[in-house]
Amino acid sequence: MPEMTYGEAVNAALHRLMEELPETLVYGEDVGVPGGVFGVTRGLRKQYGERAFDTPISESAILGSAVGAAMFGRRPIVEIMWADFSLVALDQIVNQAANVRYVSGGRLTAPLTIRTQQGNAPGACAQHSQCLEALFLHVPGLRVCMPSTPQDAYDLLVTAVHCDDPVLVIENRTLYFGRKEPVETGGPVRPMGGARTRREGSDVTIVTWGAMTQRVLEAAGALAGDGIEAEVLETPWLNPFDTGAVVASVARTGRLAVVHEANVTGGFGAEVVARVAGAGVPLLAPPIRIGTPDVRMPAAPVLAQSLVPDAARITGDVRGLVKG
Amino acid sequence: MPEMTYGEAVNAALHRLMEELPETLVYGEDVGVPGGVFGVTRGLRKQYGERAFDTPISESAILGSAVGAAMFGRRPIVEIMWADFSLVALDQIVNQAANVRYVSGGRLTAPLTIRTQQGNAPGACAQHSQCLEALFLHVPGLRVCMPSTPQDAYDLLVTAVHCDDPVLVIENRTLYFGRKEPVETGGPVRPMGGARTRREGSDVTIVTWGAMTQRVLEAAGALAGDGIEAEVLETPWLNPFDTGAVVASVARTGRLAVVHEANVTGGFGAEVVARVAGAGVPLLAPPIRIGTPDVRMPAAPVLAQSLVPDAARITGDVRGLVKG
Amino acid sequence: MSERRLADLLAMWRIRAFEEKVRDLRTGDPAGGPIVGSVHLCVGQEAIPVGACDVLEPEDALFATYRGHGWALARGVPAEPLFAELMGRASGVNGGRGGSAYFTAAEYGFHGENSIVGAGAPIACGAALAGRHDGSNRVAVSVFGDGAMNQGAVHEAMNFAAAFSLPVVFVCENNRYSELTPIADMVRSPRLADRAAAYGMPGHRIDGNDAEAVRFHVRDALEVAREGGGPTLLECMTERLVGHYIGDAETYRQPGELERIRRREPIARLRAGLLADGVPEREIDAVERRARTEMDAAAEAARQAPLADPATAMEHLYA
Amino acid sequence: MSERRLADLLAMWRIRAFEEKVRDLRTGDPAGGPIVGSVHLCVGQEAIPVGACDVLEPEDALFATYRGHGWALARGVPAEPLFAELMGRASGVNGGRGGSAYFTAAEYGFHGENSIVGAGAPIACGAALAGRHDGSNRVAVSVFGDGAMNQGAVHEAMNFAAAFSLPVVFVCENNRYSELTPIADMVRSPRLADRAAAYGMPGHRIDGNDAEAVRFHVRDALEVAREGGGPTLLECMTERLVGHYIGDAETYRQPGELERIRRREPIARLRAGLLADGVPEREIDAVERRARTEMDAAAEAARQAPLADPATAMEHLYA
Ligand SMILES: Cc1ncc(C[n+]2csc(CCOP(=O)(O)OP(=O)(O)O)c2C)c(N)n1
Ligand SMILES: Cc1ncc(C[n+]2csc(CCOP(=O)(O)OP(=O)(O)O)c2C)c(N)n1
Ligand SMILES: [Mg+2]
Ligand SMILES: [Mg+2]
Repeated sequence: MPEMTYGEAVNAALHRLMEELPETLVYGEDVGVPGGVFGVTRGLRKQYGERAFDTPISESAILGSAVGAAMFGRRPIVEIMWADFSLVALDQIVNQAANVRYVSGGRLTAPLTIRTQQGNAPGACAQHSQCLEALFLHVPGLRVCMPSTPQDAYDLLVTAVHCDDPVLVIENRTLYFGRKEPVETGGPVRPMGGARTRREGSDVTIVTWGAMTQRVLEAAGALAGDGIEAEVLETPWLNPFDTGAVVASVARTGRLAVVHEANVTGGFGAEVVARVAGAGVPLLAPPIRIGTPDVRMPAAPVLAQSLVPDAARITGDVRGLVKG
Repeated sequence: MPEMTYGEAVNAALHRLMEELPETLVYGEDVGVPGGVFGVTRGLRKQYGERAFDTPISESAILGSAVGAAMFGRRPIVEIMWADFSLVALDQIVNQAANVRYVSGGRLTAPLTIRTQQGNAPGACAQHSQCLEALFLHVPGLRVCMPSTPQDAYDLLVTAVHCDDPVLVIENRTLYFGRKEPVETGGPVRPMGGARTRREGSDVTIVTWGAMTQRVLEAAGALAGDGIEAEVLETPWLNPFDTGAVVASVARTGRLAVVHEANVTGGFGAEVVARVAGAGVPLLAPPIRIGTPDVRMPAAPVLAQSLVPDAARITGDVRGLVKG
Repeated sequence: MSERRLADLLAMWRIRAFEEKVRDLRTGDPAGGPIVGSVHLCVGQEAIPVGACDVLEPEDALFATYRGHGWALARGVPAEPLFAELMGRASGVNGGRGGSAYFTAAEYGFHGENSIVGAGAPIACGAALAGRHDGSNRVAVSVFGDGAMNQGAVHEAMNFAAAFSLPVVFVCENNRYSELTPIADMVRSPRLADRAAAYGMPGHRIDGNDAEAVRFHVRDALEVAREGGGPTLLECMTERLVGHYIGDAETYRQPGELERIRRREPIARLRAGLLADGVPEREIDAVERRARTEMDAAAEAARQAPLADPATAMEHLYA
Repeated sequence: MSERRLADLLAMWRIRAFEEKVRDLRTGDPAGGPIVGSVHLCVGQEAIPVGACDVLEPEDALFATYRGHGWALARGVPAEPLFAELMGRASGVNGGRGGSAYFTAAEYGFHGENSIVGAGAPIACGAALAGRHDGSNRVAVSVFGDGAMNQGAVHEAMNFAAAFSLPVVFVCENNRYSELTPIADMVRSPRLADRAAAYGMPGHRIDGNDAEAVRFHVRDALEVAREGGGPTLLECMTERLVGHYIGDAETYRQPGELERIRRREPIARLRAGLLADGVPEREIDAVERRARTEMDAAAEAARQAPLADPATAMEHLYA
C-alpha cells in the first residue's frame, strides 16, 4: 500500500474520482492551475484540463453553480477554502442544495460534494478558526463527514462523490501535512456512515471526530497510565450518525464523554448526549462534553491553546468523570 | 394597560425605542415607507423620518451596515424579513458582528438588534418555513431571544435594543395578528434572560419556546384531563439560557420533554437535554425531544401539518413519557 | 403574421386566465379555499415568458422566481398539475411539496421557481456549465426581478457567467417595484441593463410588454450564447397590474398609476393591434373565452383530485 | 515640494521596513515564532495607504483587509503595538486577539482589518451612515483587492452607498492577483473601475504606485463625499513584490515578471525622481536607514513585552 499524508490521500481520491467518474468537475478558488492553497488539488488541471478550474472569489456562484451543474448530470466537487467562508453563501447549501431532491420528489437531484476545511491553527484569527459542523448537521438533506486519518480522507471523499445527494466533507488543514500512513487506494466504494473504534476500553466511552481524535487517543494513553481504560469511538460520519455504535459502547462502559473542537453550546456533542440520554442507557456518572468554551477564537497561540481542548485537558476531565 | 396583538406590541416597542434612544435607526426591506410587509414598523417613517428607511434587497449590506453603524455609536434595529434569508448574509452576523467586542477587547462594540421572524405557516415553502435558532445559538457573542406573547414581544425587544451587544430577536408571523392582550408599555428595561413558568405541575417538565408555547399549553390542558400535571417552562431568552430554572424544575418533576418547531437533530432541544443530563438530575424516564422530524418542509398544508408538532402529538408523546 | 400574434394572445390569455383563477381560488373562500398562503401573480407581465419560451429549445434550462406560474405555463407545463400543486394535491407537479413559490417541472424543461431572491442565477450558471461538458447545446435562462439586481448572488452569477463565457441569458423582469418599494429609490442609476457593461457582457433594456420584442431579443441572446459568445442581460420593462402578492393593499401606487399602466399592458396592446390589422373582434374574443374555459376545467379537475398523502411526507429526503 | 515627497518616501519606507521585519520574524526562527501563522505583506503597495491616509481626517473611518499593516501604519498606529499584536503580546493593539489579519486600532482611526474578502465594504457603509446621524462629517474608506470585486457583499455595498449617496470611498488595490490567480482570468472586462458606472458613481483607474496620484484622487473623492455627492470607486493599479502570504512559492509569476515590476515599484520610482530633482543621495538613503532603525527598535521592544495572559482569554465576549 502506498504511504501518504492526509493531504496526499485527498489528492489521490480526487484523481481516482476524475478518472472513474467522467461527470466529475473540480473547482473553486485557486484549485485549478495553482493546485490549491494547500496543494491538495495538484495535478488535476494538467491531467483533466477544463474539468478542473479556478473561480472568482464568489462563494455563492461556486456553490450555486455546483447545485445547477449537479441538477444537470455533473458531479461537481467544489472547494470552500475555509468553512468560515461558507457563511457568505450558506443559502446555496441550506435553501438550495438540500431542497432539490425533496421538493421535486426525486425528479431532480443534487449530487454535489463540497470540500472544505476548518478549525484553529497557530496564529489563525477568529474568522479562520471556527468549527461549524453543528450548523450543517441541523440541515436535513445534507450529508456530512469529517475524516481524521489519511485512509478516511481517501475513503470518505470517494463515498461522498459517489453519493447522489449533497455531501459536505470537512477536512482540517493541520492534518494535511501530517504523518504518512499506508492508504489502500482503488478499493470498492465504502458505504456511508459507521463509527471507528480507535481504542477499546471498559471504563468510559469517548466519542469524538476530526482533529480532536488524535488528542483523545493521546489522552486515552495517559488515562491508561492511571488504570482508566477509555474506549475511543471516532465518528467520521456525522450525518448519517451511528447512534447504535455509541449507545452500545456506553451501555458497556456506563460513562460518556464527547469531545469536539467546536464551541460547546449548540455543538453536535449536545446531540450525541441527548441521543444517549434518550436511549435510557444507565450511566454511572453524568455525561460530559469537552470542547472549546463559548468564546470567539483569539489569534495569539498562547490564548488559543488555552481554549481549544488538548490531551491534558481531555485527560483531566475524563479522569474526573471516571474517578468522580 | 393597552390591549395589543403581538405585532402591535412589537410596533409599540419600536416607537418607544425611537423615542427614548435617539441613536436608534430602523431599516430593512419595506420597513420604512410601507411600514413592513406585516405592518410591524408602521408609523416610524412618518414620525422619525430618515431614521426609518427602506433598503435594497441586499441582506449583506443591511447587516454589514448595521455592524458599522453600531461601531460608530448608532443602535441599528434591522429587519431580515424571514430567518431563511439570513443565510445569504450569515457572515455579517457570525464573522463580523459577533467578533467586534471580543477581538477589540471591548474598544469597539456592535450594539445592533436584528429582528426577524421564522417558522412554518399554511402554504409556506421549504425556503420560508425554517426554524434556525439553533444555528445562532452556536455563535458565542450573539444574544438570541424568541418572544411568544405580546408582553414578551414588547419587553424582549426593548431589552435587546438597550443591550450593548448584537441581539437577534426571532419573532413569528403566525403570532403577529393573534389575540389582543394587555401589554404594560413604558416600564423599566427588563434584565436579559430568565424563564417563564406558564403552568405549574409535578409530573413532567416541558421546556419550550416560540410559537410552540401555545401548543404546549394546550397539550398540558389535555394532559391534566388524564391526571398528568405538566409544568410548562417557556424560555424566551435562549442566549443567555436559564439552565438553573430548567434543572430546578426537572429536579422536582423527574421528567423532561423539550418541544420546539425546529428539526430535532441538532436543534437546541439537544442542548437543553445535554445540560440537564450533565447536571446529573435523577430522572424517572429518559428525556424526550419533540420537534419537526429531520425533513425539508413541504408547502401543502396537509403535509406540513403532519410534520410540525401540534397539541395532539405533544400530548401523546408526553403521556407516553409519563405513563411509560 | 397575425397567426403568430394570435398565438401570442392565446398564450398570454392562458397565463392571465390561470392567474385570475388562482386569485379567485385563493380569496374566494374566506374559510381558506383550496389555495392558501402567499401567492405572487404575474398579471401584466405575460409577454415576457410568452416571447422568451417561444424560442427556447427543449434542452434549454429555465430558472424562474416565486412569480413563476406564467413561465411554467409558457414553457409547456400543463395547467392542471400546476393548479394541483397550488392546491396541495398529490397530482401537483411536485405532489404539493413546492407550492406556488417553489415548484419544478424538469420534465417540461422548467427547472424551477425559487423563493430566495437572486438564488436562481448562480444555479443557472451551473446548468450552463454542465452543458459545456455534456455535449449539449444548452442555454440556461435565469429570470429575476429588478430588485434582485441588488442581491450579491446575482452579481456573482453575472461575473461568473461572463468570465467563463457561459451560455446564460439573464432576464430581468423590471416591473418597477421590489415588493412594496420602487426600484428607482433603491438604485442611483435606474437603467439596470447598463450594469451588464460591468461584466463585459451585452445588456439591453427592452419592451417587456411586447412578446414580439422579447422574442427577438431572447432569440438573439440565445444565438450569441450557443455560439460561445457568453451571457446577455435583458432588462424587460413591464408592470404588474396586481399586488406583489395576493392581499397586497398596493398603498404604494401613485394616483392614476393603475389606469396608466393598464393602457400599455401587453394583452390590451396586442388586442388593439390585431383589431387595427382587421382581425375580426369575435375571433379575438374567442381567444380569451378559450383560455378561460381551459383554465376553469383544469382548476376544477385539480380540485377533484385527492390531497397529498401525509404518509409520504418523509419520502425522498435522501437517495 | 520635495519636502512632501521625502515625507512620502519615509512613510513608504516605514511600511516596507515593518513588513520586511515581519517577514524575518516570521521565517527567521524555524522553531516558529515570535510570529506564527499566515501573514500577508503589502510590499510594493505602500504608495496607496501613504497617499490616502495623508488626506484623511481624524474623524474618518478606515476599513482595510488582512493585508492591512501598511494602512494601520499610514493611519498613525505606532509600530510597536502592531509588532506586539503580530507576536501575540498583551501590549498588541488588540492584546493579540486580532493577529496579523484581523486587528483594529479605533483610537487611531483605524477601524480594522478583515480577513473575510469583501466583508468590510458593507461595514464601511454603516460607518458612513452613522455620520449622517451623528452630525460628524465622517467619510468611510473601504479598502479591498481586485478579487474582492467579485464578492457579492462588495456589490451590495456599492449599490447601497450609491443609492443613498453615502460618503464612502471604495479603494480597490488592484495588484493583478487574487491569491494565486490572475484577476484577468476571473473577469471578462479587466477595467474594474468601470464597474462604478453600474451603480451610478464615479470610478477611476489610477496609478497606485504614485503616492501623489493617490493623494490627489482620494482628496477629490473625499470632497465629493463630504459635500453629499456620494461614493467613488478608485481602482489603484499596483503590484505586490512578494507572495500572497509569507511562504507563497509564487509559481504563478511569469518569467521576468518580478524584474519588470520592481522597475515600477513606488519606492524605487520615488527615489529615482528625487535623485533627478537633485536631492542628495545620502539624504535619500538616510530615510531608509531611519525607517529600518525605528522598526528594528519597535520589533525588539515588542518582543521583550510579555505574552498575552491566557487567564484573560474569556473576557470581553459580552458587555
Ligand atoms: C434573499 C431574499 N431577501 C428578501 C426576500 C423577500 N422578497 C420576496 S420577493 C421580494 C421582492 C423582489 O423584487 P423583484 O426582484 O423586483 O421581483 P418581483 O417580485 O418584482 O417580481 C422580496 C424582497 C427573499 N425572498 N429573499
Ligand atoms: C469570502 C472569502 N473567500 C475566500 C477567502 C480566501 N482569500 C483570502 S485573500 C484571497 C484573495 C483576495 O484577493 P484580492 O481581493 O485581490 O486581495 P489581495 O490579497 O490581492 O490584496 C482569498 C481568496 C476569504 N478570506 N474570504
Ligand atoms: Mg420587481
Ligand atoms: Mg489582488
